[in-house]
Amino acid sequence: MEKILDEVATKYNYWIYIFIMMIGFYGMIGKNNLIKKLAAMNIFQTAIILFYVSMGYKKNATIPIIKTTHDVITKINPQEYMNPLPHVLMLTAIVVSVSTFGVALAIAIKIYQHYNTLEEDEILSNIKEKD
Amino acid sequence: METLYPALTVITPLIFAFVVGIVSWINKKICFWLALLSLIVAFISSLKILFYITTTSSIVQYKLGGWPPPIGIEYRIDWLNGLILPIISFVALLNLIASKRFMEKEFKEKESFFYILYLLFTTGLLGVVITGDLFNLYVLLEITSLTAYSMIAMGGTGRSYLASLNYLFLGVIGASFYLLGVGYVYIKTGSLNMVDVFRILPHIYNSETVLVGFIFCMVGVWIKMGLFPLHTWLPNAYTFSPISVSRIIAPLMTKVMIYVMIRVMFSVFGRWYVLGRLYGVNEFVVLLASCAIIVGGILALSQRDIRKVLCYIIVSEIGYMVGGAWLGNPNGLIGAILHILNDMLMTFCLFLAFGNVFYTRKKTKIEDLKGLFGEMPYTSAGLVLVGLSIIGIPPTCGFFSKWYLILGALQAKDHFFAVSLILSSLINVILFFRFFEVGLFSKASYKKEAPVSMIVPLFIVSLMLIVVGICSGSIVNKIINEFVLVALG
Amino acid sequence: MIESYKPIFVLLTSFLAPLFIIFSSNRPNLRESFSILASVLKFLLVLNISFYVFKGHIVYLKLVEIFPNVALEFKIDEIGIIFALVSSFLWIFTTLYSIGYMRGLKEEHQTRYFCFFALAMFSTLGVAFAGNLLTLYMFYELLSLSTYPLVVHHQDEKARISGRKYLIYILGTSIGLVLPAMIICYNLTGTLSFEPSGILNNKVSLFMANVLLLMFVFGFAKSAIMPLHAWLPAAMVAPTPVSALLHAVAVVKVGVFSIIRIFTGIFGIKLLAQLNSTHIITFFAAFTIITASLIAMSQDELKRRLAFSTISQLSYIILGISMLSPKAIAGGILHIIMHAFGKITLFFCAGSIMVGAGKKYISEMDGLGRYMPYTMGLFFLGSLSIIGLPPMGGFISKWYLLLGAVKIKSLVLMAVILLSSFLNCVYFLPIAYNAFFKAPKEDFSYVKENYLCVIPALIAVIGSLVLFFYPDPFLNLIFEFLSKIKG
Amino acid sequence: MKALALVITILCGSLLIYATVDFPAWGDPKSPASLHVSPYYLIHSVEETHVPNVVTSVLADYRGFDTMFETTVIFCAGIACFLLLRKVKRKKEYFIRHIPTGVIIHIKEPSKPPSGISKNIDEFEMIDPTWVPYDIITKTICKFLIPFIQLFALYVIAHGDFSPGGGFQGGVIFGTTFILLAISFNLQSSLQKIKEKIIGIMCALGVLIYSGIGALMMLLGGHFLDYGRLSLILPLDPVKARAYGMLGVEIGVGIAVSGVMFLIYANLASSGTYEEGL
Repeated sequence: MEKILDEVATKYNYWIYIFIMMIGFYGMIGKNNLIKKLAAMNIFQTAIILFYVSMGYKKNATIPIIKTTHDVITKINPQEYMNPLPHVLMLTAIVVSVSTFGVALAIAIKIYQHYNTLEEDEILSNIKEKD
Repeated sequence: METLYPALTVITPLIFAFVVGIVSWINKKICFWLALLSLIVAFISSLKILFYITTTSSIVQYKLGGWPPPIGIEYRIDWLNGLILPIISFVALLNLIASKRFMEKEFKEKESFFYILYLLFTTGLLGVVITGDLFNLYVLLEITSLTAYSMIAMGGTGRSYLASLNYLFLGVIGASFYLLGVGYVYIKTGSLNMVDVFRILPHIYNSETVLVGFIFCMVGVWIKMGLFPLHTWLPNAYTFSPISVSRIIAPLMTKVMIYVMIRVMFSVFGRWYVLGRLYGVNEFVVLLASCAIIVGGILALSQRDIRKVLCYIIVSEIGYMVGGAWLGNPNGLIGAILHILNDMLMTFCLFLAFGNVFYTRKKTKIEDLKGLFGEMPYTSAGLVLVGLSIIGIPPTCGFFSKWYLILGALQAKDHFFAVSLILSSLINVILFFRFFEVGLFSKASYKKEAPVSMIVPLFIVSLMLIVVGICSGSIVNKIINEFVLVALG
Repeated sequence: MIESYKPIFVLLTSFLAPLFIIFSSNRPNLRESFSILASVLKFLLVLNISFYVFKGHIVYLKLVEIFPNVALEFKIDEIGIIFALVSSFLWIFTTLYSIGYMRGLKEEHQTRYFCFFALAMFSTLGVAFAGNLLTLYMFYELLSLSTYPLVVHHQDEKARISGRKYLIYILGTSIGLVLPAMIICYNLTGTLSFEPSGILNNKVSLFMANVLLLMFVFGFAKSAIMPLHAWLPAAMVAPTPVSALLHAVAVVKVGVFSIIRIFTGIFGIKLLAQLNSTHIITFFAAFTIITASLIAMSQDELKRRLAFSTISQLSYIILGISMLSPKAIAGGILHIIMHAFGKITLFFCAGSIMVGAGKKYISEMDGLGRYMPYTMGLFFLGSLSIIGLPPMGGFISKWYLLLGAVKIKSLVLMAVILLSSFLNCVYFLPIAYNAFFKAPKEDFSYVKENYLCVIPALIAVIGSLVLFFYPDPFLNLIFEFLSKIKG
Repeated sequence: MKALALVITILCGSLLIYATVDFPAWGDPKSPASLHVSPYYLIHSVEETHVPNVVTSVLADYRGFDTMFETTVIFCAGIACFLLLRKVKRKKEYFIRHIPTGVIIHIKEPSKPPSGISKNIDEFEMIDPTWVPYDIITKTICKFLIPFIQLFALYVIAHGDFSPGGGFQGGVIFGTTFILLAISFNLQSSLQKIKEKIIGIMCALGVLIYSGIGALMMLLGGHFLDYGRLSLILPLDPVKARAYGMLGVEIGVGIAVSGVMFLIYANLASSGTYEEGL
């Protein structure tokens, strides 16, 4: 029992990220409305960002900006600073997800202009009629 | 190697994309020439790298920012990506010339801006192939995908937007899965450099995290390449895109993803992991690949639109390469790698030939090929040649990779894969001779060949099909074998 | 072994010929002279090479290595040169005849026709020269593809269906059976070159060898062994010179030649003797001989009758090899030559009748002999050769086949050969008889013989006669070859 | 379909949860991720690059190549939105509003566009068909705020070496000022202040600055993006040169991002017509 509790205490935020991500994932493949899908996509990508950021977290550590006093560097203990690498990676991932979102919205606008709806099944039946 | 070529290969199209980005607001005329110039430079420098690798038989490394790996990002070019880089830049270059008229017609005043996307797409592919860093690969993958989504959407019809958005959703899932996989590897190793990860991983082969990381990387890549049954985005995306776009995306995108798969399998996780720790999984994947081959072939037979036929041929060809790579023996891997090369050329040639047809006839159904052979003799000659290559008739290149694949399948005792390869050849016979029959058995009404700027690239590529086929012995010996020796010991 | 680039020149003559033909497509005379020039040049070059072989050398050339131990290579040994000599010699006359035929009937697309004609010859000689199975396979496939446009030359509905049949049978079997068999073979032995004692010996289980043998024999469907024969009668829609080329010179002979190569170069006599499937093949061959002859009797269209006759005669060759006794094998190989000369005569005559009288059906040819005496006379001599009666070459090969059957003490096979010869008489001789001795059903006074069509047939008959009296050079070559594979 | 989606989701989720068995505890400073490469950055950042903000130094220097492509992704998105949505169409009709009275003049199919109006002389302004009256308070306050926001954006860009911030953040903040202008006034007046062409060039220029600096290092004999080489042309030691190199690329990023932000906004909001957004 204690072991399980311990497990929960040390891993819970990884589980939370998985939960959030699966919400997004379900939305992306299960929803019918394209905008809902897009929103789900954003949730999905954000969850991954959460995962990376929690990877970089260290207990009792501060943000990775080295404390310098008058340009004199004292001995640096890496354990006092959070892992900067996941943050850097996630800056990139955020940008990627924003860009993808932008392009997706642009395409969605175009789809709406063409079919006057954003419900996928309606669009598909529209296409079938035309064939 | 202390030369500029590795950087030049990727950086030139990139910088020129930005230059075109500025120039297209000022002078639209010279954009095409700028794009052409940059791709020529990329092609030459990638050839130089290949030449260097084969003559000195050493791996080329390039430290970006001057930081040694794993601190910084490195370019690492061995025999595998050294082989693929020139082909990518070659296809991109040739397509730029061949599709110039299409671009004028399809994009009108936006043509000059389109070159930006085109160059960035090429940069992305080259970058994916050249890099030695797992995360850098992801970023470049996203550049490639983002440009691909938007280029596909530029088809301008409702269906192309829908296809593009579908592709985007699946592409995002695929890329995110890959990113997740990389994250899982990173959390256990603390490194993103491929060589470094390859060095660390054997100590933690039993970790569940690494296993799931591997699975997610693979599934992500499979979605991106369109392996059956994850191929659903592919046919629509390639069918409804502008022809100048599908001509470059179809030959390169899926094949580059297969490169990524092979790279991740053998240069990151290593053969002990993929074939040892995951023993039995490979049989399942090969089964999947065999299904891809057969289902792709059958679906191709049932289509009436030529573009869809081509797309399903691609789905089937993906099965070849995935299966070959997962057979886990040298011959299978050689076959898969050789087929990457061959299939890039074959698909490109196929799209070039049919592009010419669509350009002059503006129709895409199979019955619209009537009288093709009399009307467009050069185009149809190219078409016949590429058809034979896809069927696998020697001395065209398709035969030789198929040979290695079947040999590998026999050595792995995977008879189903071997049978499906043969079956696919037979299906392709039917498929292509259906085209040829329609083209041959109706009298030509008038003679109208595609413009020279489209014929010459087709001619060059069809020639390449034969040249590569005849030289495949030395390609395998000098280049692919070296990689396979490293990868499979 | 002599290493020489001459095989390349031989192949290049007919590979480059299409270029010249295309460039001169607007000037028929120039175009045709290129065709003839190429064929003559080629024959002379082959003749040149044959001197080495007659002296007991083997001409050898290795181009590029494609797979480990397998290169694109040419090795011209005794039977290779025999096949090359026969086909390149007959090609000259087929070309001459084609010119007469195509012009006589004013066919369309003559440029394309001559191009692919040359390409077909290129592939045929490639097969003859091939030094290993891969090279052979490559040229085999090229031949299938380059003859396709010839088969469907008329581009009508009938041609489309026949073309389809042709492709399905030929490509389907070669890709579906030969290719996997070849890869299995390579996988087991690591080589594909033709060795006198075979390469599979001691390297495969008997079961596997049995399966492989059947795959190879049925895979090379150009040999038209039943049940894979249906493409051959269908392909008769092609212009007659093409049929002649297909039947006598190139396609079908390539099929049986490939099978001979498989038997002698890949399996080796020793291994074959242990295999049960050899008997299966013997059975299929015997069955084909009889059945095809029976079917031929019921055919009224002359070309179709000839086609079934070809099917039957080809199986003689397969029968001969599968009997595995030296005499029978010699008879089989010799039959390639004899049948080529005999059958090409018959096709030339059929074409001549087509050009001169416009008749396709045997029943319409009664009394035609008086108006086309040369054609019909030559037809008679040709059929004698096919039946196997002296003084025609066909007699020699059948004689050796019979000797082989006697050697293995197989009464059944002897009966088969004799019965089939009898059947040949039954379906061939009445044609000539009726033509000369029956009264014509209609007025044939418009009929005129085209000498461009008759002369090639005459030469073929003379060739056949010469071969009867003087078969020794070929026989010597064959027995030299046999002594190698036995040892 | 939905049931299938649920099954796939649950499978995927359970696979991921299964993998966490092997995870290091959350926040564990001894996890492999924190021990292999990242300590190097923390320890050596200041001495090698003279930048105390390690995220910046990793972002712009150690892994600066990634960041260049990250900026390229943004650029790419901007161009993609522009290409997909922008409709270049000659206007058929014009609406002109007399500001003091609020009277709107509608000109249908003029032979040429009304001249002089576009310069926004005191009393008249050109408006879109979908124009709605805007609030004077919002307008004034935004006008007042924008310079400060822009100043702050510049600060964030320039000070990225020492505190949280950098090119992306600064660029986004800068880009929002254009958007704020477009929201509080309208898209057209915003575009009159800063032309589409300028924005388009800004996008490309920003990334070009980044990659150009990288390429410059190649010309100076170094590797791509090896800022240390700047010391050959600037009076700096190689370590400080790295900090300046980073500043340079951050400025490039800032320019590109602010341009793209507005380009995307303008195209998405008006679906490419550049008439009254939202």
